[in-house]
Amino acid sequence: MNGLLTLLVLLPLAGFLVNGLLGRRLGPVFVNVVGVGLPLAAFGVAVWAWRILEAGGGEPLIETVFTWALVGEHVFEVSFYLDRLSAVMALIVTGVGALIHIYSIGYMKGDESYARYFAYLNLFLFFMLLLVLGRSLLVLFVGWEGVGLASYLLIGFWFQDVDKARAGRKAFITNRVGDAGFLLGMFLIFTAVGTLEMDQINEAFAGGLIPVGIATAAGILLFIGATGKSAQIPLHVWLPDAMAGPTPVSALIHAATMVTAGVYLVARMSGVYLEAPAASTLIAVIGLLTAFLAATIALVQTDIKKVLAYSTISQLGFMFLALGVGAYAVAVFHLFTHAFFKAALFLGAGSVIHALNGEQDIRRMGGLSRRIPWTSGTFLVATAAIAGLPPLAGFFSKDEILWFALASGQGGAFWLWLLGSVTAFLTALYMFRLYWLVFLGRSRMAPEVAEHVHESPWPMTSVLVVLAVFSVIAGWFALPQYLAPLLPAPDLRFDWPILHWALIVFAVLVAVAGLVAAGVLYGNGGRRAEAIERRFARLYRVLAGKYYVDEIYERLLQRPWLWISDRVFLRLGDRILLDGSLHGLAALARRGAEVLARVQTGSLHWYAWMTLLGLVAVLIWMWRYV
Amino acid sequence: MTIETVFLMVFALGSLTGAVAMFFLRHPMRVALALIGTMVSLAAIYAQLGMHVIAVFQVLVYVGAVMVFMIYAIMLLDVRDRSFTERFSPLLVAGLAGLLLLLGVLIDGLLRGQPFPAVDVPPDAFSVSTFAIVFMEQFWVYFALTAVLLLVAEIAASAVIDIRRRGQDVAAVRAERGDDHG
Amino acid sequence: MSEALALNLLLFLPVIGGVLLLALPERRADLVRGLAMVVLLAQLALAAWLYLRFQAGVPGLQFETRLPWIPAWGVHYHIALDGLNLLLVLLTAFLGPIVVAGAFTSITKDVKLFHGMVMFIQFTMLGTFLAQDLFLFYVFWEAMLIPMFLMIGIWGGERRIYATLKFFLYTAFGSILMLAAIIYLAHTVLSADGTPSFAFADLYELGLGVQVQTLLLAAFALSFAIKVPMVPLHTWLPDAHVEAPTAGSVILAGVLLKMGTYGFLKLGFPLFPDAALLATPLIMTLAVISIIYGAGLALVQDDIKKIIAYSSVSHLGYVMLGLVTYNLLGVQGAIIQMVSHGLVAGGLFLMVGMIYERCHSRDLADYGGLAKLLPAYSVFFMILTLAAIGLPTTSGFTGEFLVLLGAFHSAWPQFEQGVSYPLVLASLAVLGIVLGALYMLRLARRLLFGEARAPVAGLRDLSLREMGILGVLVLAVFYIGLFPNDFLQKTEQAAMEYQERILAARDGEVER
Amino acid sequence: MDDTTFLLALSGMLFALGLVGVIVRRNLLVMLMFLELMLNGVILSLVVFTQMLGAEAGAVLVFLVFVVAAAEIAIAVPILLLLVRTGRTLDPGAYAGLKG
Repeated sequence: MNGLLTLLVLLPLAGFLVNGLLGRRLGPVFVNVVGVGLPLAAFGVAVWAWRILEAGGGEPLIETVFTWALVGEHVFEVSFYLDRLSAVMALIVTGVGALIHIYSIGYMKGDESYARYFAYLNLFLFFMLLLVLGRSLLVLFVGWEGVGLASYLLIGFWFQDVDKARAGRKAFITNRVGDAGFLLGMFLIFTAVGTLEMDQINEAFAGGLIPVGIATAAGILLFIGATGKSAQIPLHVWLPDAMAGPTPVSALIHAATMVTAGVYLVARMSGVYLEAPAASTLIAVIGLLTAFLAATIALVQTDIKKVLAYSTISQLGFMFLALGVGAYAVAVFHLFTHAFFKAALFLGAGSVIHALNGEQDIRRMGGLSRRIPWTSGTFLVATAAIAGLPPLAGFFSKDEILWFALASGQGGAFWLWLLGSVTAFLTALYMFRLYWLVFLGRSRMAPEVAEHVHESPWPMTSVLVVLAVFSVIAGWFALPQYLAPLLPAPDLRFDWPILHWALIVFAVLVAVAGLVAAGVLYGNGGRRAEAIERRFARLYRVLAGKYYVDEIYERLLQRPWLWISDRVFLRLGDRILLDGSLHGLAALARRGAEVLARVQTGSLHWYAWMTLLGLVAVLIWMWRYV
Repeated sequence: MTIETVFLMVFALGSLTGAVAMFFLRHPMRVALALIGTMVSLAAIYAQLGMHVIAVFQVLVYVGAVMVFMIYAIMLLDVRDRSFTERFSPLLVAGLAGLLLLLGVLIDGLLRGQPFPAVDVPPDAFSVSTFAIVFMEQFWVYFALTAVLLLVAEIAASAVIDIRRRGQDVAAVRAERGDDHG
Repeated sequence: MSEALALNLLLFLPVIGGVLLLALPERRADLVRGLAMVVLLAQLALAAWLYLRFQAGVPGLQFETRLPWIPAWGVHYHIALDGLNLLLVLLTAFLGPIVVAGAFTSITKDVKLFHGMVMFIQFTMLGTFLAQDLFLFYVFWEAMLIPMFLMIGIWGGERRIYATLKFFLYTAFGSILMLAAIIYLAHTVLSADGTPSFAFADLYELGLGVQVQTLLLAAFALSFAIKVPMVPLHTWLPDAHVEAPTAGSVILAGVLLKMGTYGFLKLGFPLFPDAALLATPLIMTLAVISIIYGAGLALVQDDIKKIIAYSSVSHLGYVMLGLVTYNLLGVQGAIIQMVSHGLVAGGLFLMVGMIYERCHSRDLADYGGLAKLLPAYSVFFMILTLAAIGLPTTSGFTGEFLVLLGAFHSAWPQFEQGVSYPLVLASLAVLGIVLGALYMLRLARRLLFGEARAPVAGLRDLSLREMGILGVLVLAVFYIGLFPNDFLQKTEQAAMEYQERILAARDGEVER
Repeated sequence: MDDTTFLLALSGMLFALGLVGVIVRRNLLVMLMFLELMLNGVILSLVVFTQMLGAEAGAVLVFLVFVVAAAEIAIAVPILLLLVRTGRTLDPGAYAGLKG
């Protein structure tokens, strides 16, 4: 049915426009209907489109909307492309998105700019769908920057607080750095291939027409864009600060959908990366490094949302590890499962914060499981899922990643698997630490907070339950096989099923070890953990300081640029050199005039003498030279 | 060395001494007399050259009219102020240097000048009659014009003076009345 | 009515308007404003009609009028529309009514003279764009300075005398060199084919030696570079903008700055192709320096108008970069960027004017949290800020994307032949979009977010008139952002000719 | 050195002395007289050339110069009188303020 994808994309846009313009005047109920109704409708359309896709046997649906620009023989078209990969992404975006919208009704009740919140959220869905369904890199880039804008607006939603506005700006600038890399990659591909349509690009690269050098360069540049958006090592600094936004925003944008855009990009452009082994190994290494370092930082964080933020960065690192070793389908599978349990965790955290009336510091929580049972239950399920305990979703996807990290023919290596397993252990450790400190043990809550802890209203808890359920069953969808025709699994270096099963068992043991270690360390109020922290005080300070990455950037990038702009460009360049020379010329003219004026002394004798000199000069000139 | 050259030399020397004397004489009247001496020597030179009309007019106009008028001025402005006590201006040395420079240039000019092609001059070229004929036939127009211009200048001058005087009278009257109201 | 006649009417409409203005009594300011609005709206309608009638893909000039003006020197009154000036004429006509509407409340002194000046500026600017005769071009080019000089001088801020003198002398100095070059050109044309002619078409065919071309290009380029402004010659812009009244700033940023780049596009490079090719690395370097230098300076200013003035330097750096790429993407991107900057910078200056009208302060430190006090104002300000950053779906993105793509597209083959310098410059230019985001968001954060404070209490939000103006501007920005194809089709033919004229000089064949 | 060169030299000297006199002497009246001396020097050279070339027009021209000289002094002296009536001195230094 032509126009379906366009409808899917335009629904959230309509939500943004209607709420943006009329929302304030027509009251929260109208905002709820539009703000939540349209994403749900979008989810329905997405499911319908997916069924059509399946009915057509996986044939991609292509819809050309209009020609954006026609320059010479270069054609830039705005067209949508639905194949299995983008269908999965669209379903996640609209599905989890709709759930989070429902959750937001409860969470944001009573906020004075209620309509604006839902308008921005719908705007985000519009741009995310544009990103996911776009056929050409240009449309993807429009969605790419659009979600950057939406996250900027939503992080700085409570703009009265200067820090939140500054966090929003930091997020946008860091994303923008990634986008600069993305643009360069896009230009390179355009120059090499001549078009920006992603499917044609994959064919061109697969066809071997493009030299490896260009493929590697394009791969790395696009990866820079991905690190910006998916908060990998060099450009991850913005995600922890992005927690300044409302919690549902963190859940939707900074956990489930936007940050996975980078993963989607690399998966979609698998054609390029298959031709560029160097780029793939770079991705794997950076992904793993990010995963490991983020996990270590998460261990010592005291703010509940910061822990989850670093956990997201770590899980994204895992996905990039999978992409790096060529297991594109597995990465998307992990993305799929991660969307559910991470959204559940964040919304759970939101519910905890809502219950404790804004308290976010886990050192002043504890013993909440009895007070807010539904939240604690769903949180436990999600924690188990992310830790990778067997029946749940996390176990299936993470285990696949570790297996391909070891065995993949395209760059699989033992140390990748080893560090991956250590990170898996750390993941289990910090997640259960979080659970232990927040829900179990003695209550360390401030008295006035403690007595009116209340369970969240039903819209919030119902969403939590749904997400918890999906966190369980998500693993059972055999997504890698479903995406196989599109993203073939890499050929294995060695295929010994016994080793595979052994690794699975080992992975479970690692997860359980993590759980036990957390229990031991943080069992009775975390006293034993504090002892260890005191002994390794210096290491603890480095981890707590997040490896001082922000300070390094501030000193290496921000301050020099400000210094150059102010001292070199403004003071030296403009004021002294340019304006100075102008004023110098003017002064020169004025002083010259003064010197000449001194000849008029007023004395007749002087004038006569001047006349005599003039006469002499004329005579000499006349007689000698004429 | 013909007799004429000797006479010329004498008169030239006369005019030069007069001119140089003007530098040193303190009282303007004596300077005026020295100048008259110079002018008369010049008239003599003109006569010696055969330009009798010019010589006569030189004496008549210059000495007669110009210097007399100057002497009246000197009589009216008999002021014994600083210009009397200090004869020379602050630029004395500069002036003398200028003099040497100028003379040097003039002499250099003269020495390098090409000799003049001799033109045969009829002996009575500059008699009174030829002067009168030439004056009356060709050039009377210019002199008539000059005369008219001078006349216009005088009328204008008197008109200006008249306006100014009447203005001053009115101002004077107003000043008196002003004092009453003041 | 034939199009050529309409074009002449378009040009002389402001003059007629100016004359009618004289008839109105000075007291009746509203009548004066009404008439000015009517005349300029008529001009806009005419320009829009001509735009629609303009056929894409037709080579050469359209709606031409060519009358002998000074036969002795071969000077003709020769005006016409072609792909290069079409959009700029439309932009000038579009900004006219906006400027007058924007100045309803801010201009109270000498209202009649002010609107006379606006008419005069419109007339001279349109003249410069439409002129196809070098002599006529130069006459309008110089005439344009007078109204601008008076507008800043009379209705400006405190240091207006210094600012307007600096502006006038700077630009006039540049033009004198150009005059010398024109005279030389006229001289060579005379001797070349006997019949003296100033028409661009003849001048393009003039095969001058490279050495001569370089000198002439230097003279032309200096005059245009001052107008653009390119970095070393830009110090007049911040002063002129800070001291100019809102209307003056909008015209200055909206159209006057485009004179320089249009000069390069129409006259500078096509007339002297060999010299242009020699000068390309230099101009490309200056363009990228302008981008980064402008972005840097905009970051450390505390005066809002100066921030936007320096952002203009940065944005026009992109335009210059686009011009020297000599491929269709870059050149058409440059033209779109010119129009986009006209709309965005014009809009931003209007908004600064509106806040200045309310609070009489341009210092960023006095403001904060306007989003709370003036919600409608903040929405429009945020949209224009995003357009200035070049966010997709806005016109800023269309311009920047095509320019950067063009720059990369022309730099890559050179990189493969070993010349890596243009590629480095193209990458630095892409870095520019980050710097752009840096200073614009700093401005937005300091102005709109944070705790609400403003020098004057009890601010009232945008009036209907102000919202109308900004609404029209924002619609135009989004239209060019989403549907630029129509504009691109109409300018493609002229851009192709420009490109062929220059590349033909290099290697004879045309590289698309 | 025939007569004409000698007389021309004399006219040059008279002119030079006149000019230097104006520079050197302090008294305004004396400066006026030196002006007259300069004029006489010029008239002398005019006469010498007229005599050499035998041009009657030269004589008429000399006559005109006399007229001009008379007119010139007729104007110079009254101006001087008015000037001195206000400045009360003949020293040109006192009138330096007139430079404007």
